[in-house]
Amino acid sequence: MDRLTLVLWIFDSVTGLGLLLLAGWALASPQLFRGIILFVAFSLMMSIAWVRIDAPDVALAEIAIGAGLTGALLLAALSRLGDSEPTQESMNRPIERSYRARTFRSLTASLLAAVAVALVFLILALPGDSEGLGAEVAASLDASGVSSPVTAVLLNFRGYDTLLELLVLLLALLGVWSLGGLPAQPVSPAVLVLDTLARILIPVLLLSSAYLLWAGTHAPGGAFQAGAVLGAAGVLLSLAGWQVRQRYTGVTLRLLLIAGPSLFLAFALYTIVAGQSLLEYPPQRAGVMIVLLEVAATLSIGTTLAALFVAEGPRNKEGQ
Amino acid sequence: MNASTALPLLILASSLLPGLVIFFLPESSIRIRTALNLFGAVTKLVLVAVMARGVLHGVDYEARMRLLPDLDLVLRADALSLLFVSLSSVLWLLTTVYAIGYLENSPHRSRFFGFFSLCVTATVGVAMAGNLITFLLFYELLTLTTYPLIVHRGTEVARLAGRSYLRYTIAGGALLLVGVVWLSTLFDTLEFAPGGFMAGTEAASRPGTLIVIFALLIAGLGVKAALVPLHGWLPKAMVAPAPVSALLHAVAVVKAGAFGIVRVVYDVYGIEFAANLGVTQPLVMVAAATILYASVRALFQDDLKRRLAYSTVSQVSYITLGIAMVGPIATIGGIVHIVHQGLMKIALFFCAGNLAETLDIHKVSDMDGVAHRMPWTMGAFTVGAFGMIGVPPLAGFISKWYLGTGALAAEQGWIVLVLVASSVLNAAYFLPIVHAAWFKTPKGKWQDKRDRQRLETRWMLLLPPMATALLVLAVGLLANMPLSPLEWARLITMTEYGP
Amino acid sequence: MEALAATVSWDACLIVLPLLGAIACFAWPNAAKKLALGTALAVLVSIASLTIRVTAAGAFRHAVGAWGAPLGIELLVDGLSLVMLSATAIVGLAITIYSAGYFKADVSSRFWPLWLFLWASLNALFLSSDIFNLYVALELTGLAAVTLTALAGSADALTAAARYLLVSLLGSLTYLLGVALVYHGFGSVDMAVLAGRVESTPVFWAAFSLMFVGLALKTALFPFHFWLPPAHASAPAPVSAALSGLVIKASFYILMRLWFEIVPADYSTFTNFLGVLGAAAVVWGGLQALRAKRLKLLIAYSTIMQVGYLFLAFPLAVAAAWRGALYLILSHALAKSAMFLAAGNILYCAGHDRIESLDRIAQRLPMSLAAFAVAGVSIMGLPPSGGFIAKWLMVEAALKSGQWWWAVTLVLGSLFAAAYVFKVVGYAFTQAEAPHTSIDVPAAMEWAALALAVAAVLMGLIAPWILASMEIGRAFPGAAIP
Amino acid sequence: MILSDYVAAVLLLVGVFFFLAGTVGLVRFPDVYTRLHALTKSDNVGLGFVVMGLAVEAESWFVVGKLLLIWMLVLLAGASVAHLIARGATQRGVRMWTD
Amino acid sequence: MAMWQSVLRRVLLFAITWWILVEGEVRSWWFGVPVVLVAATASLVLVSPTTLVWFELARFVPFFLVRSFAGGVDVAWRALHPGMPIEPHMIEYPTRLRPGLPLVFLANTVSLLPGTLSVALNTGFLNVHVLSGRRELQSELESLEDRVAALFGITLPVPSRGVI
Amino acid sequence: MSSVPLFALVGAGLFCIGLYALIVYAHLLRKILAINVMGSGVFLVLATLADRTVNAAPDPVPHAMIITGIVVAVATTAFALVLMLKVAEKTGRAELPDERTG
Amino acid sequence: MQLFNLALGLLLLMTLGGGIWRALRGPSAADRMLSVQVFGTAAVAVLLLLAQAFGQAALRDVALAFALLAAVTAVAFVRRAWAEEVDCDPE
Repeated sequence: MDRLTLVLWIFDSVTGLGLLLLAGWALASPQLFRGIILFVAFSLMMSIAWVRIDAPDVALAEIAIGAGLTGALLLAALSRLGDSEPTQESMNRPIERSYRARTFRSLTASLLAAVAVALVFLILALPGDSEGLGAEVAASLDASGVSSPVTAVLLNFRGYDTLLELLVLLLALLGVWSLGGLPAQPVSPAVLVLDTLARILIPVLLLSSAYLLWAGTHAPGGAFQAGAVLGAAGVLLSLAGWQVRQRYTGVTLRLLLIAGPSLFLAFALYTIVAGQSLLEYPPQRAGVMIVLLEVAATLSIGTTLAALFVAEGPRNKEGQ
Repeated sequence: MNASTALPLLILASSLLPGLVIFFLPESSIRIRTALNLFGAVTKLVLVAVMARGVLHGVDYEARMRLLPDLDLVLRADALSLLFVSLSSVLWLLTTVYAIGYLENSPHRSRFFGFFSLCVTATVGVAMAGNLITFLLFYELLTLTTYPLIVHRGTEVARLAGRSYLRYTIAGGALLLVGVVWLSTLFDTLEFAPGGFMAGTEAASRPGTLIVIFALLIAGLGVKAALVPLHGWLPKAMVAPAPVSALLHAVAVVKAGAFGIVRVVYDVYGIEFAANLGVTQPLVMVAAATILYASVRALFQDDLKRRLAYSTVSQVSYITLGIAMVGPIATIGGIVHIVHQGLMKIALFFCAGNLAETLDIHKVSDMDGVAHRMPWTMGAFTVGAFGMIGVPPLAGFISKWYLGTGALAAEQGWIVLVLVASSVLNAAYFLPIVHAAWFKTPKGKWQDKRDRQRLETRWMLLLPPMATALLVLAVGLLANMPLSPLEWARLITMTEYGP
Repeated sequence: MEALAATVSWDACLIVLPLLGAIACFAWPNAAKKLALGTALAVLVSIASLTIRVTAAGAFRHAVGAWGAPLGIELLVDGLSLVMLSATAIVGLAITIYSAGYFKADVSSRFWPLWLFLWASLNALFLSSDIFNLYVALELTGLAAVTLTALAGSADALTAAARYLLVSLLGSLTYLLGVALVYHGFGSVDMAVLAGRVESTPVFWAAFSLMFVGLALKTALFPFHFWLPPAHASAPAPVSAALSGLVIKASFYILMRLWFEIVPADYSTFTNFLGVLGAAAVVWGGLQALRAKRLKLLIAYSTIMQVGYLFLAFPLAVAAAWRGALYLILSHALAKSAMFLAAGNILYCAGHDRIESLDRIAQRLPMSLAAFAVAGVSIMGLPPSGGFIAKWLMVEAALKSGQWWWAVTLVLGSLFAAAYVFKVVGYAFTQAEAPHTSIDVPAAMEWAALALAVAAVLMGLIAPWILASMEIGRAFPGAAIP
Repeated sequence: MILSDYVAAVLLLVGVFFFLAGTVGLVRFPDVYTRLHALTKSDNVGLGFVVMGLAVEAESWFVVGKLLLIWMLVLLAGASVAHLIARGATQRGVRMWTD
Repeated sequence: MAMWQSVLRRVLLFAITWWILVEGEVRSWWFGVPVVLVAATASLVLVSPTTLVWFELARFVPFFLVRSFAGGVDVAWRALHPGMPIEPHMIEYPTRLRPGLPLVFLANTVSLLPGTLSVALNTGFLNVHVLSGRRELQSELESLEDRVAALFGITLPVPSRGVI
Repeated sequence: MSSVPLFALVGAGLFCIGLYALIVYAHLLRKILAINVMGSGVFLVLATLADRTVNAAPDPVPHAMIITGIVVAVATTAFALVLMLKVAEKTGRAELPDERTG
Repeated sequence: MQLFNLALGLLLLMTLGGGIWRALRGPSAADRMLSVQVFGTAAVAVLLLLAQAFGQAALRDVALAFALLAAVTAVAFVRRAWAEEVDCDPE
């Protein structure tokens, strides 16, 4: 083992161990807030792990979505929880110490430990020479319209998955709205520093989002990462205490939310009527079409994520 | 689709369709409902007559539908089914008339007549079933359609009776189902055939299995046929309105059970094969025990309908007794008793219903002198009772005669003793009623009721018992005429035993 | 026009049209009801056309994006998926019609897009031949189902929805872990490709076990059933109908597909274990249904019991048993939806569904009660219902393969079913006064319930046709009936 | 190794040293305000040196530009967030540590 | 005319940023041009055009780098010193800049300079947390404020001493 | 990449830790965190094994799948959090009833 | 140089331990939040080092995203989750 391998091995071990410890601490933390903080740290650590396993696309997605948005979502939820829970008692309610509870816990723990050991053996037993679909992807990459293999898989080879996934996102928002949304949070007084930060960052976020989108055609990046950065801009907007004008939260908002899915579906419908395979790209125009779809998807993803963070329900007559 | 296929279906439809339509009629449209009921009943009767004529001329009526890839639903008219179909359609017409009169002004009549029609549909289906699975289908349908009739009044007692009925019949149905499925795994066909379909097949060499299946089938059928100890639901079910009791006891439910036993013994196992398996003799024993036990129980019932119910338990077992004794004569007796018991029992229930409806009499002890108030009704009752006892030349006598001689022919003399004992017991629980009604001085609250009508009760209530009483007399007197039930029974027996 | 009809891929329409409908409903909430009804009809046309095509030309695979497996995703249209899609279409249509009357204006506009999403996701699930795509479809289905459950808005519904969501996510993740292992073990996520590659190795069995556990959670197999009764009992009635009738079947369908397509061999220890779980579900579900005080809870426990039946097909392991199980899925879909819709009518009219107080309402809603009772015929497995055919096939399979104890379980289950169905039906025949202050139920709601119930019963009469359809393209494993 | 490598190595080492110092401060300092000092200043300086170290060896000026862009963004965010946290702490009455 | 200049400046700023992001990829501009325009518009809407004195910027950057390095060294020294020599206290500094970008710039810069951390920015005052209070901070802050003002082309009144 | 699929093992560990927390803790927020941790574990297993071929570029298909999974996870998390808040609003507790342990 | 960069990255990774310790220790919510800040900055540095070490330009984009988004969580904390400070230390 040369020194490079050794350093890498230590690096990976530290990351892995850190992940396990952070996850354990985050979940076992007696205070929810601490748990969330540790979870955010866990997400950041995860993105380093992604980088280490040659998955920069995933690292980008993890940072944008996992670390950035999930953290904000969790913290916002925790703050709202505070309103409905008069004391913090239940949050750090002492773990029950009855005999039955303890037995239950230790049984669960030992069972899961057994599962973990079994999984470890299995993973070690997996064939080491499994090629996966890397070769197939590489062979068809030229016909896909983009040169980034991950984007080719996401938008072309398995574009149908992506369509469904866009819909999962929209559905989540629909679900939030169908619950009646959450009451608007009291507007905290504007803070000059924060306000300025948001004013400076938002154009940069827009630009970066577009950059990630563009990069996605040939390098790590793509609609999801771009959308997440866009969504982060929306979150920042909301956190800075800015109210979006009434007229943008009705039909305009809805149209933005459905732009991606409906363009995708329109394409699907076209292929159906034209008697082609579902979501079959014409080879010459695949590149342009993918970019168009990605632009629409980015807009929708960004808007949806921001709307999920705001979670206030639509501001027109229904749902209010 | 030709006539021979269409006719069985039409016979089913003649009660099914009116029934379905009636469900959706508003409570107030009495005329349409009555018209539909009578139209259905008369149509059915006419269609059955056409079919009877056809069968006599050797036409093969069969409607077939594929239920599963290897299994058909079959409706077929053979002599035995025709016997039951005719009985059902005649009695349905009468009962319908009776029920229309009986339920005047009571609530939920659309529901009642709807289920009433469906119940007859199921009975006719049971009668015409050409194989076990079709039989099973209509048998279960019968359970479902009679339940609402039993609980029709909606009282706590009625609901308890309904629950008890379901407990017995659903469990019975489950046993029957297992038996039928089991058979279907052993044999290529489930179709009823004279002499059964078992003899000579490969599976016939597994007597143990076949005996178990036989037990399952008989247990399943015995519930409805009210074989002791599976009879518990029947006395409770008498809380139902009189026309229902009449239908349950005389035509539909118990008869479907008994009819099923006939089918299983003759057309599934085949009498010879069954006898060789050694399953008939236990059946005879059970039937005999039922006859005696139920007769004794009947003795001690003061409630008139309960007494009649126990009488039913006893009398229906004559059918089982007759067919389980191996021998043509006894079989004739058993089969003809399907009709005879039906006529007699329905007459008795009509009468009981009249007493209850007109004078609010429910107990035997209240019947003293009632014949003076309702002579026609009690006349019919007397005919029915005498028939049950076996007084010549009434219907019951014919049955018992054949059963007795059949027993002797089958060298089972002890059965004659059972029959005699049963007749004595019959007499012991019927004669006091007749005596009290005709010869004792009236007492009881019913005397206060003023007679405001020209007849002793509504004509629609009076006509059916009179008609059935006449029929009881007729089938006895004219037993040897062509087309009489006895002649049909002979015909049927000949197909089973060979001429 | 005809040429167009011939080139259109109706299978894809089944996914795309309801999704478009859902999005349209979302964008134009005011026209949602009409859009949804239109979509339902369009779906019906699609499934009819697809049926005609498949019946005439046989099963086919549809390579999405024209890539084909293993690189791309493939849709698989064979008899199995066809009957599931058809059942979904029929139940879906009834639910759509029913919901048009059920939901008040404000909830209505929220309901429609969610419902169409659910429908589309079910269709997507039944069509997919790709185990990762199935994961996405499962998530879509689960999320739609949970949001619909929560639509009722009560504390019970929200709690149940939260539990349902967690279980659903847990199930999906467990399934996904299995998918990950399969992919790495055998290099594909397409079922047909996997069928040729899978060997009976520990890796495969571990992966399959994970997928199985995940799906069993979603199917609510005993002892993973704990989440189902509260969710199905507290959701709005048409939602309960969809959940019990369709959604839990979706995960079982995947299980069936995996079992047929990929699993290399039967292991009787494993299958017998499943049978025992199934039997336990039958007994437990039956007992709990009998004890239930609320109508919808009773129906929900009945679902647990019926799920138990499905798992008896594993140990029986003959083709007839699978036919029976699939038939049960179909007939139960119709019957159980009918029951929930009928219960919904009662709830709508009376404002409660306590069984002991049902008598007051039964008089006012004879049609709904009739729907319940008729559906009950199928649930009990009495002839000539679809449930009867299913039970017949399964009991026959049990006796034929000499495993009579499963037949006993089946029969016992019918007795339980009869007991709890009649426990409810009995209340229709009491003499309680009808209350004067109650809301009239729209006729469409009563008819929708009754129509489904009648369809469940009549399904017993078209068995040869359905049985022939369900094996287009793939015969069920196990010995054929001689 | 050539000269630029040494320069880069030194710069990187200095950068990492500042990170270490910042972490030590985070652990040792007594209250949230003092920890903010440690964190904000030393981490930003640390990142600055890392960026410089990497810039020395960057393959193109664009990379240098990107590295600087990243550093500026971190500076902006770091300073702003430090201010916001400190502000929040005073508002919520987190007391300052004094001797 | 000034308006157009600032618009142009903003567009140029974002164009350069894009150029850096895509690492000079020429083919990216078909996508980049509209994006830069959108970002510039957003930026103009959010931050009204400000003048930036280039000459002052050239002076400010080295000052800032040196001072913040000093800040880093200072805090590292205190953190690593076994005795941890700190004497935290707060001061309230009366600002002359009016609320706006320059003031925020000031506050953020303060946080990066040695020993100071801006804690609150209220009307007219900047509260500063001081890690160690041995030095005369008032004048330092004043000179910093002057530099920032100069950077943004603002003329400040002479500080009125003794209001601390 | 090291020959031992280290991160896959970590993934398996995360899956089990998450599952344990999901079962044992009552608070919904903790359960939601637990689900997320489990998800990360699954994704790790999926991705790590894509990278086992030493010299070839990693298989992009699992990466695409993970991105899909991450988006699904954030969507469901966002919804779950709102649902939790609604439960808390109605019942006063962000916990499921009849959970056995605290 | 690659090895050197990696070793430095590893060192930075280790410094994160201090951050975690602070997150665990608290005592105030703000203190815990600081650890996320440490993570953010250090991770940017680690990513940049790795980008150089492996010659993967894409990792700089990852670092960029980090730099852009690290602030969002912190702002969410300041604006939303920071309830009245309870200086309790459970350990």
